[in-house]
Amino acid sequence: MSETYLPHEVQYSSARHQAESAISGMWLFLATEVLFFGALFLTWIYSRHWNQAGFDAGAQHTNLAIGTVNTVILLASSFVYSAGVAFIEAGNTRRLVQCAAAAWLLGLAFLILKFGVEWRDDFAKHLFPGADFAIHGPLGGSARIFFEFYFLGTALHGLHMVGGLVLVGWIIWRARRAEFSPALHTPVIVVGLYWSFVDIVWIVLYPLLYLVGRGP
Amino acid sequence: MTLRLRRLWLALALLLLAIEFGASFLPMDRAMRPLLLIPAVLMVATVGTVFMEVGRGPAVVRLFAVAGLLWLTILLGLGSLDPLTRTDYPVQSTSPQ
Amino acid sequence: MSATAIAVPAAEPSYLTDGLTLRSWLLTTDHKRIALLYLGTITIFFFVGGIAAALIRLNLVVPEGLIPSAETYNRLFTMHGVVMVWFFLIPAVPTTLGNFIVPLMLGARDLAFPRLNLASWYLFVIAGIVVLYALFVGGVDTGWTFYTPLSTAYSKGHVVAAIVGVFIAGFSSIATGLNFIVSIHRLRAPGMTWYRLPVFLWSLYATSVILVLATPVLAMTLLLLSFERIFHIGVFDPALGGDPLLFQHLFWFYSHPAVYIMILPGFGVVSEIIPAFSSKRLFGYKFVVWCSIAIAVISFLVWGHHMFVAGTSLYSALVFSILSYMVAVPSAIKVFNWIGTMHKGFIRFDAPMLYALGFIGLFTMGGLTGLFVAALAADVHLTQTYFIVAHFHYVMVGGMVSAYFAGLHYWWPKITGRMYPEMWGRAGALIIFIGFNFTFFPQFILGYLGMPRRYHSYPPEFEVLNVLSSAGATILAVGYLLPLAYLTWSLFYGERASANPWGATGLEWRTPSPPPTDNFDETPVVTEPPYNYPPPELVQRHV
Amino acid sequence: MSLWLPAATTSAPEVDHLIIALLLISCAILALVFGLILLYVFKYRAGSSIDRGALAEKSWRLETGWTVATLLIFFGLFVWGANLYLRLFKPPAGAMKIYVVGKQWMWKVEYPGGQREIDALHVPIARPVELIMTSQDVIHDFSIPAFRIKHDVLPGRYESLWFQADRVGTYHLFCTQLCGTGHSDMVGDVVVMSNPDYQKWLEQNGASETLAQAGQTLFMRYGCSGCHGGNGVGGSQSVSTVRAPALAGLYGSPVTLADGRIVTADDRYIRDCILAPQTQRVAGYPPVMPSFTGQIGEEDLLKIIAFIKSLAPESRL
Repeated sequence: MSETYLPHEVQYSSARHQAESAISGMWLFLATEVLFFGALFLTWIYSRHWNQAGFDAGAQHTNLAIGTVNTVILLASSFVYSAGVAFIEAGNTRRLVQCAAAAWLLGLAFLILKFGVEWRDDFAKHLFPGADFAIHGPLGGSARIFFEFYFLGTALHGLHMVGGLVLVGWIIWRARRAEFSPALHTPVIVVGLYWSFVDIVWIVLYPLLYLVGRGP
Repeated sequence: MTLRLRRLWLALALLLLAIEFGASFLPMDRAMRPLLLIPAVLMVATVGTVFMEVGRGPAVVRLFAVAGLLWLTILLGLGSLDPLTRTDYPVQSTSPQ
Repeated sequence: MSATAIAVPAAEPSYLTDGLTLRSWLLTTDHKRIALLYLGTITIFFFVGGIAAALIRLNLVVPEGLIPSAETYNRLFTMHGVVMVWFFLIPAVPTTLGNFIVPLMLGARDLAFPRLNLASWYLFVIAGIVVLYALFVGGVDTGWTFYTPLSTAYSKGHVVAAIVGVFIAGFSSIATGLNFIVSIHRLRAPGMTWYRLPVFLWSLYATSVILVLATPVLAMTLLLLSFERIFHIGVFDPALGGDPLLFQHLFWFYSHPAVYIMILPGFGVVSEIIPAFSSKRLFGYKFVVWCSIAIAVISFLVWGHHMFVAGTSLYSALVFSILSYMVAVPSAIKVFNWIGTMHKGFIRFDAPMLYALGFIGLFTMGGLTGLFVAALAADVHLTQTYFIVAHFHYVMVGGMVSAYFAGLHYWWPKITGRMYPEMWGRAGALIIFIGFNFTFFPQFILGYLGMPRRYHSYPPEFEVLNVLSSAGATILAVGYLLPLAYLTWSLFYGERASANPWGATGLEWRTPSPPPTDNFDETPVVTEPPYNYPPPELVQRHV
Repeated sequence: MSLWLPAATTSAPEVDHLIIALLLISCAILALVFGLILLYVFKYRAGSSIDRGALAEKSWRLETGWTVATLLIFFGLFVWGANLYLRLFKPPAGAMKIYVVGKQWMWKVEYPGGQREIDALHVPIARPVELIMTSQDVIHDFSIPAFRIKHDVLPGRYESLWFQADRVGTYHLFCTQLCGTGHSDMVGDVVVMSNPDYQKWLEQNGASETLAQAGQTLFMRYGCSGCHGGNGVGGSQSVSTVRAPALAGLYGSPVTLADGRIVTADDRYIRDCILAPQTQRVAGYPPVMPSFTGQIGEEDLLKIIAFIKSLAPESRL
């Protein structure tokens, strides 16, 4: 291997040393993200615990179809990106670009479905917990809390998605300039970790928002 | 990992999603419904091990992943201990006035 | 801090003389320069918080309060708390001493992510500006704890701006912690096995674990808090269906471990200094190491002890009480190990050692009073009184700030290449120790007698003790101004320092003072355990 | 300046004993730590030529020794503190009830006989007293240092705190949870009186109507009687057009809710029923009761609850 001759920063002994450190750093960052969303999940536990009936009543108004399709989309996106990582390791830059582009488009599809269609519907149905909130009656207050959680959770996840799209876009741009090789492609892996993590957050949010509160 | 094997894992994740989706239509007690999260946890495990390849790279990667999950457990476990056990002593009623 | 004044004529330019432009400082990725940027910033915040503290003590000289408005008083103690906690105590040791020393101790040329390190300083400065804006222009009167629903629905201050500042500072913390953890895992010099790591590194590792895993919870909590304040979402406010105790749980999930973010680096500093000035191996190295890690883990299991009278479930109070006792065990073990280190040593009383001894004494008192408030029934009486104020000041100011000064004096020759005037250093340590006890000991009694904290005015029978405390605060203030004066003086007129003025072990002493930009000419190789001071019987023969 | 605080309840000396024990243990450890430091600092100062001998190499025995010793002491302290804590917060049956509402920045106290006062609490000696506390705005904390007790007072729920005073006198009452600008003005006096004095005080401050009577007036005014019947005898078709549960005899009795839970109808339950009826719906009744959240203040709530309690059969009162 000629990897000792690859460029690396002064504090590392080799490019491989640097690459593994960068990957470890990303994992640690994702651990902080776990705790960040963890606090949100604890909020869900509390909110549901104290307002169970209304909280679940709110969940009935979510759009199960879009939510499920979006979960499929994100799983597929995470899959196809990881295939791209495997391609660059085999030296196939062209397939990496294709895979990353597919992942990027799937991510965009998620955002369009989520915010362009689903949120717009929700607003049209006055499900946004504003002055004209649609759910009245005895359970209205608790249902409002559900939708506060819904909008907050999806918005935070959406922001992470946007960040991910920017990063994946950057990878596509660099890959098209042939900057990655089997020996040097750390950014591809690091961005992939983040992209899959955003998927993981959604996998947890999906039952919390769409399934648990939905009675048969 | 071959692309073919990777596809199989995706299929498994989608199967789990289908199970989760289907199970949500079963009549279930409200207190039991959070069990729907079990397939979700398995999906998370799939994404983590297959797409993120937690098994590859230096050992410290596993350490960080486990640490994140362990601390999440602490937060959710000890955090929900209070509301789940918050029994208020009933304000007693027998008093000769 | 002027770089030109510290120019050292050396064969190789030191990091201080390697580029003298403003740009070379503001865009540096050298961990040593970033440490100095942090040092300057943190000193400013220390004195901002200190001025607020002085005004608080001034107000309490008379029972009715010298400051005419209770509102102003509330803003002052909020400012004191927010600035001291997030802009001094938490970042102090990690970002200054840690940034400077960690790579040197590891035998590395820099931290793992140098640009992230610089970014964390910029985030910190931005956060500081936002918080100072909120505190000075609008004022916040919720206390540093931001309890709901006071902070969300009733306070009229600039709560959101203050929260945004703390939120940004949190990212700076996370970046620092992440950098340290990855560096310690990945950048150890050849031969530097885990059990050869100096305890300072172990402590910063444990600190970073907390920084990295607790801070994100605070971030989400503050986010929810500002959403509740702006959009009235019903997460915390019972009037909207929320639970105010959820806020307290989330807040203390971060803020209790944060106490250990403050004190663990102090443990590390003291574990370096005691062996160095006793010329003896650290007693029970492995115990000290694993106690640091144990503290980092257990500190996450005890937050509920802040809420024994808050209305949580009694069961959870029991669980949190016993866990709180558990976290005291490793701290106690450490104290005994430091004392064991001094046994049969050759103890020298240079300023760092005096600060370190002050740390042990004050921290022990802080820790022991912690037992009072971990005992459930005693806590009911003592919590939310001046007893608590005294308790955590003993730990954080008596303990952590003493350790910070100890470390600053210990590594000052390495950082600046200059020695400070030794006699002044010793005088400073002594004045701080006396002034501190004078200020805070009376507060234990005040607390037992029932004086509540955060009171602008108080019943006249508490006056004598309050006056005593305020009088002590003036001594303490002198004690803190003194190092500022003589350390600054030493930058220009101090004697030049040798590479290892204390005769200490550790890789940082094997490179010139101040170190060259790349730290080491050759990557050092470690062949011996840490603190490999010769055994006493050998030293004895030389005496 | 007194360095000792009066202990004016039956449990206060017990808390003091715990604190004294902690103090003694702390002093012993402190003496050990400071003693050893001073000893070593003197004996092993660099200039001293005392023979240091060889180093003791194995330290694990010593380490385990002091670890186990600390653990044992700590566990003892935990059990002591926890046991007392549970008793401090478990009100005895038959305690006399006094209602406390905290608001920025005053304490409002209401007695069963209808007496009311602000920033003062009058209690008789040698009788268990239970405070039922709630807040109208932010979190406050009701603290009486001489009684060694305190508890946060939260909005939206009742907290209880009990004590049995055994020393006549006037003691401080503090709010110890930061509640805004006037936090340090939210103080008052707790007056412990002998029983005859207390009776006299009650009479002198006698209200025109008791808490329950005032509650009855409100019961009519808020329209509760429309469904629940004039005297809370309850709602059946013969009384009104709407079927609503009878309230007479409700207090203290078990209630089966629509979701199958069985709860005891205590103060908290009745409060929740008024403010959030849908969450506490009684089995067999339609969910028609509106929520009164935001329409009835905390003090009026206390009166209405007192009225409903007064409808309990004599045996339960």
